[in-house]
Amino acid sequence: MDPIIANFIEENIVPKFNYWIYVILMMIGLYAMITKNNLIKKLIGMAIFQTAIILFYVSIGVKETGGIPIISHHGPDHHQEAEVHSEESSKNLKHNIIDKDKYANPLPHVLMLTAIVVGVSTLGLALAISQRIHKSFGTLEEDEILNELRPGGHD
Amino acid sequence: MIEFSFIPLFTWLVSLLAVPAILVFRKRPDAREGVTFLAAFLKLAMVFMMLPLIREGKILHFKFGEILPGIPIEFRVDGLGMLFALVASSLWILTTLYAVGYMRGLREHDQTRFFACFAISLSATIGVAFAGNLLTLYIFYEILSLSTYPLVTHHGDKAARTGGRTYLSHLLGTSVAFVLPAMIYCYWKSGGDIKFTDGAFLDGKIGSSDGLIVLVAFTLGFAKSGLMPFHSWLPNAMVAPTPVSALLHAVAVVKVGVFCVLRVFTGVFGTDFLQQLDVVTVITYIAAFTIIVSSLIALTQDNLKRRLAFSTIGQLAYIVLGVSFLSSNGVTGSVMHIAMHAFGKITLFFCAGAIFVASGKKYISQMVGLGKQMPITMIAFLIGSLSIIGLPPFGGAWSKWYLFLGALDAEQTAMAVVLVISSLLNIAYLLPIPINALFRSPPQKDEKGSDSGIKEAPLACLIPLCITALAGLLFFMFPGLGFELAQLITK
Amino acid sequence: MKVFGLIAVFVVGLLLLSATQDFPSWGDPRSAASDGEVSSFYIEKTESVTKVPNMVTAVLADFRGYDTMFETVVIFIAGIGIIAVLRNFEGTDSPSDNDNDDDGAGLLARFTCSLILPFIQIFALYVVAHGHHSPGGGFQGGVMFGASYILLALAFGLSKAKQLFSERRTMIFAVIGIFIYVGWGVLCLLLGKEFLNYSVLDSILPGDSMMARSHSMLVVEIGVAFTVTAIMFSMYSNLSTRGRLSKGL
Amino acid sequence: MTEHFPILILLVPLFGALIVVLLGRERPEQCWITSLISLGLSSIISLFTIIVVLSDKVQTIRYRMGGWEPESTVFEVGIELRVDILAALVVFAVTFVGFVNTIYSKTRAEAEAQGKVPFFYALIQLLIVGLCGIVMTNDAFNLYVLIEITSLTSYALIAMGNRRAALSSFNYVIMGTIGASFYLLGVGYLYIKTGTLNIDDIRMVLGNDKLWEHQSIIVAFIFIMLGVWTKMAFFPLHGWLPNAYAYAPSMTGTFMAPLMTKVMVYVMIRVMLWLFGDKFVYSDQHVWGELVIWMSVIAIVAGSLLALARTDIKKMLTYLIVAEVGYMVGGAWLGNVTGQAGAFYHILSDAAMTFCLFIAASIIVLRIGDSRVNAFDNLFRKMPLTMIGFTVGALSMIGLPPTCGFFSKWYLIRGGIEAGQWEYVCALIFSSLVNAVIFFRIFERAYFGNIAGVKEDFSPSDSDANPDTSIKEVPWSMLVPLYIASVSVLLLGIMNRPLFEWIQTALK
Repeated sequence: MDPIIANFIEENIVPKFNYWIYVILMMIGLYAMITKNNLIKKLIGMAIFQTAIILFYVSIGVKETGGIPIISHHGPDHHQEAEVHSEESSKNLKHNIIDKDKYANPLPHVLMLTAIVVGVSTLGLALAISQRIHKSFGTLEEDEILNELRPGGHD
Repeated sequence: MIEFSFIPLFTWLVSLLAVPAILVFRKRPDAREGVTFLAAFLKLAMVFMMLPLIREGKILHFKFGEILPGIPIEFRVDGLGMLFALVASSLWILTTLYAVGYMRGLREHDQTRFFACFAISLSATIGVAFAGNLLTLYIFYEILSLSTYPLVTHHGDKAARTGGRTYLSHLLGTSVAFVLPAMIYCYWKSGGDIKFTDGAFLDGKIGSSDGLIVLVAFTLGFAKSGLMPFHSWLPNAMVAPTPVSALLHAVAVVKVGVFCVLRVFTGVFGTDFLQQLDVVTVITYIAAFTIIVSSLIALTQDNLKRRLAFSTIGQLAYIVLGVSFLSSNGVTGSVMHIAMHAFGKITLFFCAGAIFVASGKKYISQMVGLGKQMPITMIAFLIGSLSIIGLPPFGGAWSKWYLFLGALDAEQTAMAVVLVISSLLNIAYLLPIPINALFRSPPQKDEKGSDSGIKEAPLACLIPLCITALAGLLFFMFPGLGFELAQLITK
Repeated sequence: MKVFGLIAVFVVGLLLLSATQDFPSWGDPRSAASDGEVSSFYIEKTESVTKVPNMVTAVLADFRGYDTMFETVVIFIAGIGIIAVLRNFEGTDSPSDNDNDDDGAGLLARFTCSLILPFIQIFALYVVAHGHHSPGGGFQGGVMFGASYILLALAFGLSKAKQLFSERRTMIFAVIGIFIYVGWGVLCLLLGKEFLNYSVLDSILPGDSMMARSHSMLVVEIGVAFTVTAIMFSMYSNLSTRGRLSKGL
Repeated sequence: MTEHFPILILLVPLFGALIVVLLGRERPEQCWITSLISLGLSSIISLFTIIVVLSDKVQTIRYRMGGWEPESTVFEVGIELRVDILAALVVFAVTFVGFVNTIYSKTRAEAEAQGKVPFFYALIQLLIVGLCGIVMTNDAFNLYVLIEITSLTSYALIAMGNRRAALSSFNYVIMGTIGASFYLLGVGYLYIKTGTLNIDDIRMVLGNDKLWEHQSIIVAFIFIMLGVWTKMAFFPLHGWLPNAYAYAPSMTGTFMAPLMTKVMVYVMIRVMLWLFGDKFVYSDQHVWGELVIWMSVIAIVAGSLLALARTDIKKMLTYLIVAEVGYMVGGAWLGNVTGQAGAFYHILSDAAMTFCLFIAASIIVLRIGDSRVNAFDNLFRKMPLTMIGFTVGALSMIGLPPTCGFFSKWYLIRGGIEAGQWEYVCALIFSSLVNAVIFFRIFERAYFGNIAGVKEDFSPSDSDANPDTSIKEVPWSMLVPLYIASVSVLLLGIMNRPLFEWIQTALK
């Protein structure tokens, strides 16, 4: 293979494949949103679009060396006390040295929890609206709806 | 010296306060017109109160409510404003008297709206006359345009609407498109100071090329001055009832236009500074062009009011021309001409209206021999025409004379020639009307005795036009006051 | 349109890719985001200041609790928005719709559902309650709980599910959920600290101020769970019946 | 107590929404009362906030959610609200318009919301919560969440209208999602490079680490701008707006048309000056400065012309909104304080006059039953009170003194002259001339009526449907808002100098 291309892949794609994947996914979604004629297909595109962004965010937080962001240096038997007894807290304080490379970055996960919720809500509302459209126009194809509107339309 | 005073404010307010009263009395015409008269006389009285102070060279000043950084709503009464206010407020009384006769004679509709808008536009005129800075001037200018719109379109038929459309589109369009940016540019260049003082505020703050642009923008932007190419609103506005045409298009509106141009020359740039910039020749030529062309057009008009309108355009151009000579004589001539032309032209409009009320005639060709039935009107018309043309012994002679001197001072012999030619043209389009009416017998065959019923117009119409005609004579004998006020500016 | 779409998509894509050249590569622990002060603070200090080992929960419910409150509001908006758009109140109260509902699934499905529903719900409660120490929390648990009702509606017909969880009740539950969350924050306000500053609540909760934060997180998660459960079910019931709330799938 | 004002402004309508939903469909009256009280309370609080912020010692209120002071770190670890005079003014505008619009909704909601009155009031209050939050928050991601809140509520509110409203609402969903997601992407890029989400901190990092040359930051800026522009219907991206606002229920349109776009303009100014910093935005090595000015010129001209081409009054007004957005974008991008302050002042004045015009238009359409200008014969005689309000708004739109429209034009033009952007100045003047034509066309029609013999393109059936006898003035609950709006138009005009000075000092 041409060394330049190989080089390019070596430097820009392999170490950063996550960005490539999300961009490609997102473009698929965007294309569907812009060009599809069926409203439901538009919504599917929208879902893909938002998922791509979620993927992007989550991939920010990844650390090769790190696991899930839940501190697990005291075993499962501590859980209940840790919540109830406050004297436990003093005990926790002494092994408080946490290697931050062992844990993934929690912030993107939190943000994406929000983004997921927003996506769900938008999708649900959009589905409701498209049902309303289907009820009043009898179709979900954009061009048919526009044709039906032509005579009465003010613009 | 400048001294603070409330009188300008009251002078402005009195006609404004009349409006609600007029609306309240809409059911009782007599009370309504009574209010108008009261306001008019009060206004004149206040103007006369201020007159002696101004003659002493004082400058009355009043301001409130800083509306933009460094710019309050500001009243400032100096000689120029005084003269204009004097003319406007005195003629308001006569016009009201005349309007009562006219409107009732023709049983016009919506008389309340008519008188209300009349009062508003009058206070707007006073506001312009007393404006102490450019913004105040601009605001009242716009208010005047808007408040006269209902008057122009009073009849509400198709003609009135098209006329009103032209009226507004020209006046608003030019002011927004040219004056507003020019004003903001000045505001920026002069560091936030656009007050009118004895010294102009833009003096020495602006380059020659910018100066030219700004000057032209202002001069054309104040399209009420009827300079070509933005003149066509004036003939179209003649669809208005005659009292409106008389006051607004012989006195208030058009004179506001030239007044603003005068302000720009004296207050914004200052004649000396313009001399340095050496850019005014453009204005001179525009004015000269307007004078000649409008007079020629006037010759071709058969509708009396339209002919008068075109003559007005020409006469206004005189005033701009005189200012553009930048010589004290020229400015004096212009200031005088504001007053003289106002009285002359309003006489002519009154006569036109009276003829219409009495005989329903609009066209000059129909008026042949009308002098038999309406001698007084026609004689007044003759006097008015002579005064406009500028023949002694009538007021117009003085202003023409000074304009002529101004042209010679500025070594603009070409312009002097223009003045002469245009005076001849004036004769050509004005004099034939009264002459034919008085000294030629009406063509009999196409009469069918319809004119036999014609008598003089109602007294309310006759009295004002006689007064204004006489005023033309008096101004020739006692022009002193006019000079004095003019001197206050030119010195 | 298609061509235009393609062009736009490619322009956007190239723009986005062009930016990745100075991005950190996959999983780089030294990237500005992962190594930055804020995330380090979350990782290192979370447990010591909030007593919650699950950082995600802590950040979600405490550090960025304000976000999460609005997240709950978003869900709520979606619920009432769908009703506002789709619901038609005509024909709901007519008994004919509610009586003859044989629109449940077959016997086998009903039996299976009645078997697994309790476990689903108990697990949902566990997910809500145990969010401090393991992946989970109000949203996840709430969704599961809502799913249990949806399953009920699928198996026994919507009207059966509505007898347990009527529309009015869903609305009340949703409101209660948000009310718990916001009210808990207002409580902090009343005790004189900032909104959602749980540390002042140690005066009314067992344990010190840090434990107070930990407990408060549980409270707000429960609030979230309420809202999510209710809205999930109402979303389903409206969307599946075109807003008639009868004769579901 | 005063330091809690920002959050109280948000909480009161939030609780109002909850209560309204609990009240349920059986009690529309009480729903109205509740939202009236909650919005009135919240606007009073925001008024006090203005007073607090104007006092010398408190220039900006910073309110840290959950009391997370950054102790061990330099950066904020929580979310903070930041309220300076600009935010306080916009928040007051939002809450106050919401309050007045609620008065207007009294009769309309029951007529147009098809028995879903409580949901309408809940959504509109949540929309207000979202808008206020957008204005006050100082956290880039929280801004996204709030943007989505406003979007969701407005989708639902618009879709409550007729079937065309549903369709345009769907387009709005698609466009809005693209816009919001672009914004989210931009924030993600910023987060990767800076590792924080607090707006001030991001600006700090960008400044300290000299990240301005980085491609990713430039792309982030472009995408955030695209997102915000989509939301504010900046000209090429305006497609969703006219239908959405024209077909929405009237009481929804009257609220959204004045506020949504304006708040997004505020967000744009905030993003430009606070998130990225003027050194980055106005720096010479970026081409976009000139470009955006030209885009705004195109937006102004196109918006005015499209408005001129419409005969449906609501459509006309929506296209005027598009033009006005062009004003503000251009002003903000002029790069001098006068322009920015002018753009900001225009946010307030445009909100006032659009509100005024929309209420007047809705009343007229409601009464004569036809939204086409040709049907407006003799309105000055039939409903003078309404037309007075309409006239005030129209004059302000044209930009005649002493209405606020004149002064905002004044500042914007001055900014354009100072920046030497003559094309922008010309566009402003052009559009105000076009506005003059548009509105005087209406005035003429409403003032004289139709001339006999002139053929009109609307069938007589329209006029027969509701003969003039049925056309009368509307109840006070519609006229009062109209007059409040027109008075505030004049008030803003008279108050312009202090307002402008506050804005300028805040921007410097």
